[in-house]
Amino acid sequence: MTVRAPYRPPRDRLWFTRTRSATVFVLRELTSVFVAWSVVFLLLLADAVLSGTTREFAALAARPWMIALNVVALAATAFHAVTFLNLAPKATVVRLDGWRVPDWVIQGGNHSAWLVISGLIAYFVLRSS
Amino acid sequence: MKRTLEPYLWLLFSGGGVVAALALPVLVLLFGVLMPLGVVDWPSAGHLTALLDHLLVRLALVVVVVLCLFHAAHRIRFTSEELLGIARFDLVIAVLCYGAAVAGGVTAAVVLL
Amino acid sequence: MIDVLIVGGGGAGLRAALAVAETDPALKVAVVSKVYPMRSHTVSAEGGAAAVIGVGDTLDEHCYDTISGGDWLCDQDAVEAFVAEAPRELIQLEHWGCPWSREADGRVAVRPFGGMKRMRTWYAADKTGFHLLHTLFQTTLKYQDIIRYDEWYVTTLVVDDGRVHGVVALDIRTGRVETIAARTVILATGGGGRVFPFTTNAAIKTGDGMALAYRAGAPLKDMEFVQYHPTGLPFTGILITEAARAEGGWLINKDGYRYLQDYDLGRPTPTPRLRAMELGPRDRLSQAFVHEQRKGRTVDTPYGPVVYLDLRHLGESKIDARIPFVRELCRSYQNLDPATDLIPVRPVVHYMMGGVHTDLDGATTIAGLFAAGETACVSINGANRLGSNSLPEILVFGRRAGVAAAEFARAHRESEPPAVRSQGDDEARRLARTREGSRTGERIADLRERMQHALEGAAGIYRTGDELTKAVDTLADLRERAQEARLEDTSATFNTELINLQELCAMLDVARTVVACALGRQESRGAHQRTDFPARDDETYLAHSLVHRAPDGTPSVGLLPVTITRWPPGERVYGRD
Amino acid sequence: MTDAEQPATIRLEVARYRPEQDSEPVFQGYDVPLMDDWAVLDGLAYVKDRLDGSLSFRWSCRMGICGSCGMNVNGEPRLTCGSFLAEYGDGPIRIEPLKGFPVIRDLVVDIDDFLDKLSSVRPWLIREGEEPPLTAEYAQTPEQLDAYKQYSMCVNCMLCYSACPVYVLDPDFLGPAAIALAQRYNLDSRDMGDRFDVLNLDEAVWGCVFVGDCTRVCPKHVDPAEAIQRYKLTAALRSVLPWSRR
Ligand SMILES: Cc1cc2nc3c(=O)[nH]c(=O)nc-3n(C[C@H](O)[C@H](O)[C@H](O)COP(=O)(O)OP(=O)(O)OC[C@H]3O[C@@H](n4cnc5c(N)ncnc54)[C@H](O)[C@@H]3O)c2cc1C
Ligand code: SF4
Ligand code: F3S
Ligand code: FES
Repeated sequence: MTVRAPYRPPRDRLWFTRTRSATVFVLRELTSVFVAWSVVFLLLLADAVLSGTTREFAALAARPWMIALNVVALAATAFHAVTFLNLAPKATVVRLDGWRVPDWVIQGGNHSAWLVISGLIAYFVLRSS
Repeated sequence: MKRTLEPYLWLLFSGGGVVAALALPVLVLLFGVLMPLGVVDWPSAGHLTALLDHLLVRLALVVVVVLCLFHAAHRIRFTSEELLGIARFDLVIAVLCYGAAVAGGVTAAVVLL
Repeated sequence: MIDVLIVGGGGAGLRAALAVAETDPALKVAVVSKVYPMRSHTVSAEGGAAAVIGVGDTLDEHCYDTISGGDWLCDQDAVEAFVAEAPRELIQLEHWGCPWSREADGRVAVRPFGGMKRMRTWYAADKTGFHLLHTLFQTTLKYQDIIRYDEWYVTTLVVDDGRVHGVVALDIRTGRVETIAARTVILATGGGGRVFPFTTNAAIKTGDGMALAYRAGAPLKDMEFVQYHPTGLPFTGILITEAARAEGGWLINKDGYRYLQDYDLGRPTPTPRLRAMELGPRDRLSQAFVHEQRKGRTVDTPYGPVVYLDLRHLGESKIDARIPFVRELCRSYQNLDPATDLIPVRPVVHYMMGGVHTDLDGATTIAGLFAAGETACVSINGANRLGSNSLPEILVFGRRAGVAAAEFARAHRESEPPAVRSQGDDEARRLARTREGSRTGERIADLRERMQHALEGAAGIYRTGDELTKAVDTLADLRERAQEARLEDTSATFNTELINLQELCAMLDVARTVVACALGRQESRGAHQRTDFPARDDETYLAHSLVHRAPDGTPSVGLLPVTITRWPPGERVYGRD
Repeated sequence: MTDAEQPATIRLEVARYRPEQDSEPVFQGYDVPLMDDWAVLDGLAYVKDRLDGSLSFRWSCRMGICGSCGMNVNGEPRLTCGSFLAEYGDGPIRIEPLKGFPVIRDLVVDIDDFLDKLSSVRPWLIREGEEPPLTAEYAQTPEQLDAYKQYSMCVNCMLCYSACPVYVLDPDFLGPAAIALAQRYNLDSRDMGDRFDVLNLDEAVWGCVFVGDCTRVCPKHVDPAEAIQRYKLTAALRSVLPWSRR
């Protein structure tokens, strides 16, 4: 009888479909593609503003496929924001006097900051129009 | 001790993650969805130009762009390696991803400054 | 050639290994263990470890509690050495990083424990053994020179001319049988609770070390003393630590009555009183359960009669702070929450006071062979061990055995005799034959169950001569049948069935010595209660039972007087002031 | 249950790998009694005792503390002594060895690699100067104990490794439990050691992409994902501010 060496399973190419949490992880990571897209989009906008072609840009942005793309980008960046701000307390454990500040407090703080900053940005953008 | 660049990349990635989380959703919502759909009106060109008039605002924008791109580059690097099992090409992938981010940053600087 | 070969990677074995590594780095130390060391059963210990540190406590009081708890069968010189060294050992553990629970000012905290007149039980929440074992194991990693044989099963000792020369062991992973030559061997293989059907003990607690020593010609001591812990979960036998009672838990019968007050254990008080009621010694509490059952005051369940442990009045926050593991265990295994529900409990086999006969340095009667931990019997536990004395015991005597073995190894540098190879080859042939398998005999599990029921019937909480006599024959018969047992697994790789068979044979040997000693002791003392001899008899039996393997393979029992230094035998008083 | 009643049964689909006869794992089905209080491990023990003595798996304490009975149950890494047959409805229950480790035999995997990794992070209390006499303990307040206690709860069950896609793809990754245990000592007020050299590596904390499944499956609530992210922050700060320790 020959004794085989320990069995090493082949690589599982579809590992990210095996559990819900792995799929969520991959989705979370893939938001970064839309983060990149959003940045590109904003750069295009800034370029248009600075070169006085805002009107053309608005027309481009109003194309249905552009809107569709940006709706997805909105969902992705929002998903990114929620997950990223929720995970932050993992790296930054805050201790006051030996008492560990619970995760939800930090998360709540992060989300509040998000709201406030979003409000400020919206205010500055929309102020005079 | 082995030197590693990862701590620096990770700081950029984390900073980018925070900036992207705080700033991007509302900008995409306004400029990418609500204005094109006509839910809110486009601000006047003058107002937008005025916004970008401050050097500080433009500098801040460059920083946001660079950080967000680094964030994206970092994640895309690791996720592609995990998803496709190509970690052995890490060096190439890293150069491509961060290279793209740097290129984006340079573009932003050229456009804005 | 190994200088000190330690069989067992539990608390005792690892402590011994560290003792050798720290005292003489030039010596070659090896630890052989049938499971990875951090899986050893020490990991399950919950409640704590006793050692005198507090103001107001004295070594003498710890000695007295231990000796009276052991119904005066402890060797008092051993107890004195143990009590004196225990504090140092627990501090040593602390210096190695053990996360002991603390007082607000940063000192180590202590809790009360059964049979102890003072608060002296150190604890790491209710995972004391877990933290202790992992601290020891991780500390051994510091000594890269300690050789580890993880998942190797020792099948026999190599003994020639009254002197040990090593062991034969089976590499479970490959099936390879190897003779490991050594100048000294320390047995630290833990207890053998699995000889009984209902036990807190892990699957690996099969008394291997006792069987190894016994077959090699070393006597076992006080094997009739088997401790029943009063609070095990029905079905699984999972232990609900005594710490639950130390923190204020009550034992109540089906009428909600704290029945221990009927058994000379004092009057019930709302908060725990030391050495009284729920904090009485384990033998008395388990015996009280049997009387309650006979009076019809227990509750019947599919897994036998139970009483209840009531922790509800402690409140959620105290339970979570002091005994979180109890809550975790109740939730996962009993589907109840001790903060709001009663916990059903019944006595369960927990610990063997007996073991390989050794002196204060762990030396057995075979030159170069040492034993420490639950597998040994230095005689600090006597007829009944007090809770939280075992963890310090494995440390104190683990260290002592390590130091003594190192000394022996330094003094005996002769090379190995030819008998080593020949005995090794014989054993390898025997194992190879066994592994050829058999499709005909009885199942290992069937034989094991028969043995367990024979033992429970004859050597339970109460015993009679008649039943013990019957068990002698049953066990002898089972021992024969085990030779022909069915073995379906012929693989060399990780053949756990082959291991199970070796373990069954070890347990059968151990079981026979339990019954033989119980039959020989015609008195009642501590955990050994003979209904046909209900009184303690200091005249004849203030002595240890010493059991040898006779040439025909049967156990032969003799007596060895108890060492008394300062505490003459007296009455055991609990709860009466 | 009386003898007359036919007990309900549940099917276990158990992965078998016998290196002498199988070139890769195959599944074998066994029907075991479906008892309310039986853990999956009790089902396996029933198989071994009554149906097929040749099935190999590890177990010992059957109370969730020795860490030896980890297996993949219906695709999830679990301690089989703490997972109950009744959780799985009518079955069948698929039981496989932990993913990510070489399979030695049936449900037994090779974890030696972890033990080497554990040693490499120096999981012991490091002190400087003379060892004080064994007369007094080092002081440590309950708050200081709390700072690392959670990370000291690891039973080395390897469920986290099995759940971590990074480890499964790249066995060089130091992995969750070893890093958590390094942090257990780093955060211990009595420890004076420095584990930066072994943790600040591409295949140590920087290998983790924060999937977080290690924490999800950990039966002892160690939260290794948190341990790793915290050390990332520590290591990053130390890299930019070289004078800061920890
Ligand atoms: C549930 C429970 C709770 C307890 N709580 C407490 C408590 O609170 N306080 C207290 O003081 N005591 C307690 N005890 C008792 C105490 O835990 C044990 O007595 C003690 O841990 C035994 O340690 P040991 O080192 O002797 O053996 P173990 O820890 O059992 O180690 C035995 C070692 O021997 C090895 N081995 C065995 N046979 C072989 C072989 N043939 N070949 C190779 N290796 C072998 C095993 O692999 C293992 O490594 C408790 C016991 C139980 C069961
Ligand atoms: S961290 Fe948790 S899952 Fe990982 S080995 Fe430790 S106890 Fe197991
Ligand atoms: S699952 Fe793996 S990637 Fe990190 S957070 Fe846990 S180690
Ligand atoms: S058998 Fe010990 S953890 Fe499951």
